[in-house]
Amino acid sequence: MQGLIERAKELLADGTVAQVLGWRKGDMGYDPEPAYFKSEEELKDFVYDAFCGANLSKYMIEAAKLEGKTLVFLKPCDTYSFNQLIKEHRVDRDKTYIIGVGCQGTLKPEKIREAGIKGIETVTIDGDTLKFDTIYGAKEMPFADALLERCKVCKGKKHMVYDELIGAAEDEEAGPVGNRFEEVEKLEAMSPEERFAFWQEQLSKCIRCNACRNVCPACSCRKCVFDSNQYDTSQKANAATFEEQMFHIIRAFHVAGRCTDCGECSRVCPQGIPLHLLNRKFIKDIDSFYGEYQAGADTDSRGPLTNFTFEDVEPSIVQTRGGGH
Amino acid sequence: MQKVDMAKADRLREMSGVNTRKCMKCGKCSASCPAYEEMDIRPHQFVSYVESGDIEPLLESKSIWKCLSCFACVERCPRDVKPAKLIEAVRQMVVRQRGGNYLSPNEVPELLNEELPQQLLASAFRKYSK
Amino acid sequence: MQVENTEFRPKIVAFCCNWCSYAGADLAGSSRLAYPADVKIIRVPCSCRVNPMFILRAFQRGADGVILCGCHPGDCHYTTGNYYARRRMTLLFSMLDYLGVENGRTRVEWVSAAEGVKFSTTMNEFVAKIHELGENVRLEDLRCKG
Amino acid sequence: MQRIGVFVCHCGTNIAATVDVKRVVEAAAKEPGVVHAEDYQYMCSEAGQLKIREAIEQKHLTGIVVCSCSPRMHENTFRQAAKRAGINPYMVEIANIREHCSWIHKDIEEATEKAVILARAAIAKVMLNAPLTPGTSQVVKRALVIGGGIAGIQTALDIADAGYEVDIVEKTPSIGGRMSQLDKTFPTLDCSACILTPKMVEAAAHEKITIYTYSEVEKVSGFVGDFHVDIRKKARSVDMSKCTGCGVCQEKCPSRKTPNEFNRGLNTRSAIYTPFAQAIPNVPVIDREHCTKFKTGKCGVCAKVCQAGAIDYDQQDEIITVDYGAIVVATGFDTIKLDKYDEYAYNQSPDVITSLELERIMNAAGPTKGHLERMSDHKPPKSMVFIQCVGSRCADKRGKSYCSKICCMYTAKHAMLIRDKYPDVDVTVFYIDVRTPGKNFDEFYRRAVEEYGVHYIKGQVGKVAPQGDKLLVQAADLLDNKQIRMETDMVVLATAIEPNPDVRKIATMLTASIDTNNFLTESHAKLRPVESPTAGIFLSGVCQGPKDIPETVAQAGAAAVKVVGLLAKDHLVTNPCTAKADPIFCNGCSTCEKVCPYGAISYEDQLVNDHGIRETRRVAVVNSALCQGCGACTVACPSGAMDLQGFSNRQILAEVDAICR
Amino acid sequence: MYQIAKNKLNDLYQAISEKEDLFLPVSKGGQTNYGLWTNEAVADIDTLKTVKSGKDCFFPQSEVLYKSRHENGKISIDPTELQNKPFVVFGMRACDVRAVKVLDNVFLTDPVDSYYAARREHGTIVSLACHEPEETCFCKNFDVDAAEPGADVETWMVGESLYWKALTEKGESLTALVKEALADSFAEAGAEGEKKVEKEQAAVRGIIEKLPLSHLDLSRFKPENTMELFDSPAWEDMYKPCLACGTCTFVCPTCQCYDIRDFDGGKAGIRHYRCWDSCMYSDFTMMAHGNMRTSQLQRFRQRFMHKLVYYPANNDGMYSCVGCGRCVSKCPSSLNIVKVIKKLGGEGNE
Repeated sequence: MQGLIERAKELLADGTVAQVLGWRKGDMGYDPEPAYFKSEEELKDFVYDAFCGANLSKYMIEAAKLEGKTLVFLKPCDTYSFNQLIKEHRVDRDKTYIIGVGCQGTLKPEKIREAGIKGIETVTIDGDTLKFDTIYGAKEMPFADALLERCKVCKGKKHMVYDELIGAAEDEEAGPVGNRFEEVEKLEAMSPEERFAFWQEQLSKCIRCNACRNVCPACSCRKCVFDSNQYDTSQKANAATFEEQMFHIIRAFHVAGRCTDCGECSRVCPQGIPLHLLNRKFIKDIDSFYGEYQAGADTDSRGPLTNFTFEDVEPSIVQTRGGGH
Repeated sequence: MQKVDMAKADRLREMSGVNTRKCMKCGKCSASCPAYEEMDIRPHQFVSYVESGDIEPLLESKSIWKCLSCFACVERCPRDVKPAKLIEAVRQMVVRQRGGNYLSPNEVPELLNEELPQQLLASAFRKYSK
Repeated sequence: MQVENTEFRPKIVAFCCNWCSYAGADLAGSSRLAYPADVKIIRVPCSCRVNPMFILRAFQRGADGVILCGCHPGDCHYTTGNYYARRRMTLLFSMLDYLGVENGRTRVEWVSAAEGVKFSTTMNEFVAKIHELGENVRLEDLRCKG
Repeated sequence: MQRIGVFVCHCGTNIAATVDVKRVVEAAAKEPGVVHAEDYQYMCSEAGQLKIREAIEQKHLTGIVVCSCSPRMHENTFRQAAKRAGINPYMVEIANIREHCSWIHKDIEEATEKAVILARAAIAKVMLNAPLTPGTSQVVKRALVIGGGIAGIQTALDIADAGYEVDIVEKTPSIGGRMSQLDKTFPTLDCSACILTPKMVEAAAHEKITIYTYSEVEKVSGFVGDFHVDIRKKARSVDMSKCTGCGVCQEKCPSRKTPNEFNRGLNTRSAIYTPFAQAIPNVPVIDREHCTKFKTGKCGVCAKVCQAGAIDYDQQDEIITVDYGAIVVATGFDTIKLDKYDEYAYNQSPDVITSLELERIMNAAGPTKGHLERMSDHKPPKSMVFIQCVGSRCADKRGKSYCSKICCMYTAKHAMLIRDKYPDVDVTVFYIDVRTPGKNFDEFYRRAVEEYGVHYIKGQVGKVAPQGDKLLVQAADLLDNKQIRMETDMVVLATAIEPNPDVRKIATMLTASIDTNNFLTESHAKLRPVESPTAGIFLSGVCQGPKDIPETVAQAGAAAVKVVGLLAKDHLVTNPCTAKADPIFCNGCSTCEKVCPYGAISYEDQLVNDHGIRETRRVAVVNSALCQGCGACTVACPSGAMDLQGFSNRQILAEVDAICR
Repeated sequence: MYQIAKNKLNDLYQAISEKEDLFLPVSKGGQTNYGLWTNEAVADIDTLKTVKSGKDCFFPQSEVLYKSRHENGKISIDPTELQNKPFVVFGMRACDVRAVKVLDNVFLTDPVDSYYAARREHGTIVSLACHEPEETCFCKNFDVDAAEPGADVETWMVGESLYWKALTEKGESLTALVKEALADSFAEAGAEGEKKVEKEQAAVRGIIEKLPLSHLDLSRFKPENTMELFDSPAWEDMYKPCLACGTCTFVCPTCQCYDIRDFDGGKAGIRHYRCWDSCMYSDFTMMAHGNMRTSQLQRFRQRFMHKLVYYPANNDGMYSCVGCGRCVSKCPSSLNIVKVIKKLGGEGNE
C-alpha cells in the first residue's frame, strides 16, 4: 500500500495527474470509501486492502469532466468495466492514468457480522485470517469465509488496461478460479416452479433503492429509462412484485452483452439479493448461443446484442433445449 | 339412381387419412397400377367414388381384393392423395362388416416361401385378416 | 384446429412486422383462414422494433401470451432487423424461463407475406398452447387485475 | 388535448356481416378523447371521405381513427382525406377490423368484441400521435436491370427510350436469356431468334443503355431514389475493346469437352466460347474452370491465334459501384431438376428429354442442326410421347405446387411442328388438363389435334421404362377407362419451371420479399403487380410468376413505366416515421449506430439543456433522409433515448395497454 | 412486569395474531425485515437490526391513497379506507421507537396526515431492548437509551426469558389480551425479574459507553450555524463517493419524504399512490421547470442538513437521526452520517 501512496505522490508532484482516485480509510477498519486525493497531505488517509471492494471505473465518467488527468487505481476485474466504458465513449482514456493494483480477493463486511462478530474496533488481515479487536473481546475468522461471492469465482487477475502495474499477480497465478456458472446451473436444474419460488423470494425483498443500478458500471446512463416518465413504470415504489421483476429483468437485459460480471450489484444490495445471477445467466446464454464473449476484454469488438450471424439459434431453443429448463 | 352415403364416405376418409378433395383427376395412380387390368373400379375412380359418396359399388368391387398394396400410386401421386390407403380402408370396411377372418397369424409361417416378397405376405395378411 | 370454447379467454398480443407478418395476417384474413379472436395484432415496422419492455408490459397488463412475428431471416425489409430481434428474443425468453415463467407463453415465428396459412396455423397452435398453460399468474401485476 | 373522431366502415357486408358496427361506434364514443364516432357503408368512397372531412371541420378533430380494412389497403387514402380536411396526415390510425377480424371470425359477439378492442388500441395510439412532416430525398436518374433476358431487355429499352440511363447486368457471357434458346414461338410459330435478335442489337446500340455481361450484382445499399450497387465484372480473360469476334480462338481451342450450357448439355463446347452465334457482345469468355491454360499453365493456343491480341489471361474480376434511382429484377427462370422423378427415366435414357432440350434439337443452330433425332442413336424417331405437368401442380416436395403456365402451349407447338415437318412420326400427348387461355391459344391447340393429328390422351403417365432401344410408356386413358402400355422412341417431358435459384440471394440484397416458391412477391396481387413491396424495386418477367413471352414483354413495359414514373421525379418524399434521439437521455454510447443498417446515425457534440443543467456532450443524431424507420436502434439504446416517430414507445405501450385492458 | 420463556414466544405471537395483526422481524431470503406474523413466517428477534426499520408499519413504502376509474365517459373515485383495526408491532428497538416520534412530529402536526394518524392510533408498539449493540450503533449521541426502549410495552430478553412491561393504556390492554390467552406461561415476573432486567440494563449501558461511535460532538449542529455549515467546503469532498442511490434513505427509520404518483392499471383503474422518495435521487422534487437541486452535492448536503440542522431547528432541538447505524452498515460507498458529523463537527470529536 505504501508503494501505491509513494507512486501517487510522485505522479501528483511531477504534474502527470491532477488528482488521485482511490480509497480513504474509514472508522471501523472495514469501511473505506472511494475518494479523491489532491495532495501529499491528503494521501495519508489513503488505504488499499481487501475491504476496498468498490469498483472505481464508474467514477471515471465524472472524473473525465475534471481539470487534468486523474490517476485511478483499478483492480483486475475493474479494468474490464473501464474498457467497456471506453467502448461506449463514457470515459476519457486520455485523461486517465491507470495503475493496475493486485488483488487477493475482496471482502464483505456483512459476512463478518453473519459470523457473529460485532462491536468491532479494529480489523487486521493476517495472512489467511481476519483478526478483530471488539468490545466483546478478540475474535478471528478465516479470510476466505468473508470473501465476496464474486471473488470465489474470480475471472482472473490480469489487468485488461493500465498504464502501470503495482503488486499485480504473476502470470501463473492470474488465471480464473472456480466455475462462475455453477450457481446459474443449479438454478437451471430446478423445476420452473422452484425457480419461480426462488426468484419470488429474492426479488420481493427489493426496496428499489437503485443501489444496484447506480453502482453498476454498465448502467452508466445519464438518465435511466426507469427515471423517465415515458413508460409509466413506478420507479420508486416496491408496490408489487411485478415492478421489481420488471425492473430487474429490464436492467439485466439492458446490460446484457455489456456486463463484465464485476459483481458490484450483489455487493451493494442492502437486501442481499443475488442479482449477479441474472447477469450471469445472460453471460452464460451468450457464451453458449453465440460463442464465448467477455465484455470489457477489449474496446472495439461488437457486443453480442449488436451483432448476429445468419445461423443464430432460434428463440424456440428455449423450449427445445430440454434438461431442467 | 345412385345411393349417396356420406357417413360411410367420411368414415373411409377418416380411416385412410385421405383427403379426396386434393385429387386433381390426373389418373397417374391408374397409370401406375400393376393390377389395373383386373380391377373393375380403377384406383382413380376410388377417389372420385368416395368423394361423391357412392360407396356401395366400392364395397362390392373386386378391385379391393386385387390391389397389391404396392403403393406405386401413393408414391407417384402428384397431389399426395394416397389411393391405395383408400382402397385399404374400403377393404377394412368390408372385412369388418363381414366380421370374419380369412387368415390367422398362425397360418402365416406355413405360407412362407423364399421366393415370396415379404411385402406381399404382409399385405396379404392385412388384406385377409381384418 | 379449433380451440374449444371454455371459460378461460386468453389475452394474446401478437406483434407483427409491417412488411411480412402483418401482410401475412392480412392474407390469412382475405383467405378467410380462421384463428381465435383472442389474438390481437399490433403493427410494428419491423420485428427489431419490439422492445422486451413491450412484452413484459403486456404480461403485466394481463396478457396470457405474447407472440412476435417477423420476416424470415434473410428476408427482412430492413435487411438485418430480424437477426437482432432473434438474438434479443432468444435471450429474453431464456431469462423468463430462468425466472420460472412458463416458456410456452412467448414465441417468435417467421411469417412471410405469402404465408397466410402459416399465420393462421401458428395462431391456432399458440392459442391452444396458452389454453394448455392457463392464465398467466407468474408475471401478473395485481394492480392491473379486476 | 386531442379531439378524436372514429369512423367505422361497414365495407358493404364484408365487415358489417360479422361485426356489429353500431356497437363499435357506441363503444368508441365512450373512450376518453373521442368526441365523434360514426359508421358508414364504404368509408373509402368519395362520400365516406366527405363524412370524415365534415367531421374534422365541424368538430375540430385533431386526429382520426378509421376502423376498416388493412392499413395496407387504405391508410394512404384516409391520410389524404385528413390532409384535405386540414389536419396532419399522420394523425390518422387504422383499426384493421376486416382482415384481422370480420373475415376470420364467424361469431358476431366475438368479432364485435374484438373490433371494439382493436378500435380502442387505435384510439389509444392516435392520442399519442404527433403531426409529422415528410422530408425529401434526391432521385438518381439511372436505373439498373438485373437480368438480360427478354424481360430485362424490354424493360431497359422502354426506360432508355423515355430518356433515362439504364444498366443491364447479366450473369452469362451474353444477353438474350431463355428466349434465345427457343426455336419457334407460339401461337404464331415465328422464329424466336428472328424477333429477339433485333431487340438485343437495339439494346446494345442504344446510347442510354450500358450492358454488363458476365457480371453479377454483389452488394446493394441505399434506398429508393438512391441505391448504391456494387457490380462484379467477372474476368472474361478477353479484352472487349480489342476482340473482333472473329471466332478463330474458339475453333482452335483444344479443350472441347465442356458440356454446352446453351444447348442444355446435349453437346460440348470449347473452353473459350461465345454461348451462341448471335451473342451480344460477340466477345468470347474463357471458362477458367475448364481451360487447360488455367488448369495446368500449359496451352495458350487462343492467345497465339488471336490476331487482335485480345486474350488476357491476367484479367481480374473488377468491382464497380454505381448509383441508381430504381432497380428492376428480371432474373427469369430455369427448369426444375428431375432427379426425383425416377418414373420418367430421365436419368436412365438419353431419349427422354425435356421440352427445352427439344427446343435445342429442333433449332437449326442446335446440336443436331435442327434434325429431329434420338440422342441415343441419332436415328429419327417414329413415335413420340409428350408428358405434361412434370413437376407442376404437385403437392409433394418433388415438384412445384403451381401450374407452370407455358407447357400446354409449347407442347402443342412442338407436337404441331413435328407433325408438320415429319408427318410419319406418331405424336401422343398425355395431359391432365389442357389450359389455353390467351388470344388464339385454344385455336392453336385445336389445330394441333384437328389439322395435325396429334393424339391427346387424358391421363398422366405412370411410368416410362427403357426396353431395348424403345421406351415403354404406361398410362391410363381416363376417358376410355383403360390402361395403355405403348412403345415409343422418344419421350418429351414438359418440365416445371422455377425462378432462377440466384434470385434468393438477390432478393436478400434488395430486401425484396420472396414467396415459398422463390417467386418475388408483388406489392399487390391485382393493383400493383410489377412493384415489389420494397420501394424502388420493380419486377419484370418470370421472376414474379410463370408467364409466356407476350405477358413477359407486357410486364417488362409496365415495370419500365413505373421506373420512368419514379425517375421523372426530382425529389421523393421520405417516410417521416424515422428514429429520433432525445439528447437529454442520450449517452452517446454508440450502441445504436452499430445496429443501423443504413448508416443513418452519427454523433456530434451538442449543448444539451436538461431543465437548466447545461452540458456539452456527445449525442446521437439521426439523418432522416437515410433512416428508413426500422426501429432497431430504439431497442438497442439502453437509456431509451432513441424513439421512432409514428411507432413510439409510448404509442406501442398504449396499444398494448388498450388490448390488455 | 411479566415474563415468558423464549421458547414460548411463538405462542405469544399466535395469541396476539388471533386478535390483531402482528408485525415483527421476519426472516426471508436470508434477510430480516418487518413482516406480518403467520404460521409460515420465521420470526427473528435476535437480529439486532432489521434491514428496513419498522417505519413501514406506520408509513409504508408504498400505499394507495385512492383509486379512480374512467368508465363509459364517467369518472369514479374510490378512496382507500383508513386503518380501522388495531395491530401490534413487536420487537422495535429503542432507536426505531424514537424514530416514530420523529415521524410523529412531521405527520401528526398540522396538517395531519390522516393515513399515518390512523395507523398510529390503532397500532400498539412493543419495543425490545438491545442486548449486544454493535459498533455501528451511535444512539447514545441522541439520548436514546437502548436499555429502556419505551413505547406502549417495553421488553427485555434476558437469558431464556422475555420480560414484559406495559407503559401505556394501549400497552395495558395488549397485556391483558396476552394474559388471557396464555395464562400460566405469561406470568408475573416479580422482584427477581425486575432485578434481572436492571442488571441487563446496566450491562447494555456499559457496552454502549464503550462503542466507538458513542461520543460524537454534535455541538456545532445548531440553527445559528446553518449558513456556515451549508457553505462548508467539506461537502465538496464528502459527496463524491455518493452513488445517488436511495439505500440510506430507505433503510433510515426517520426519512419521511414521499412522492405521489398515479399508476394506470387499465381495467383495474388508476391508483393514486404515494411511495417513499429519496432526496438522493436526481428527480427528487422534480417540477415542470426542473429541479431545485441540480447537483449531487446539493442533494447530498440536503439530506444531512435536514437531519442535523433543519429538523432540530423546527422541533425543539430533536435531531432527525436516531443513531440506528443502518446507513453506516448499508451504504454501498461506506459513506454515512457519522462521517459527515465528524467532518463538519470539527476535529476533537470523541
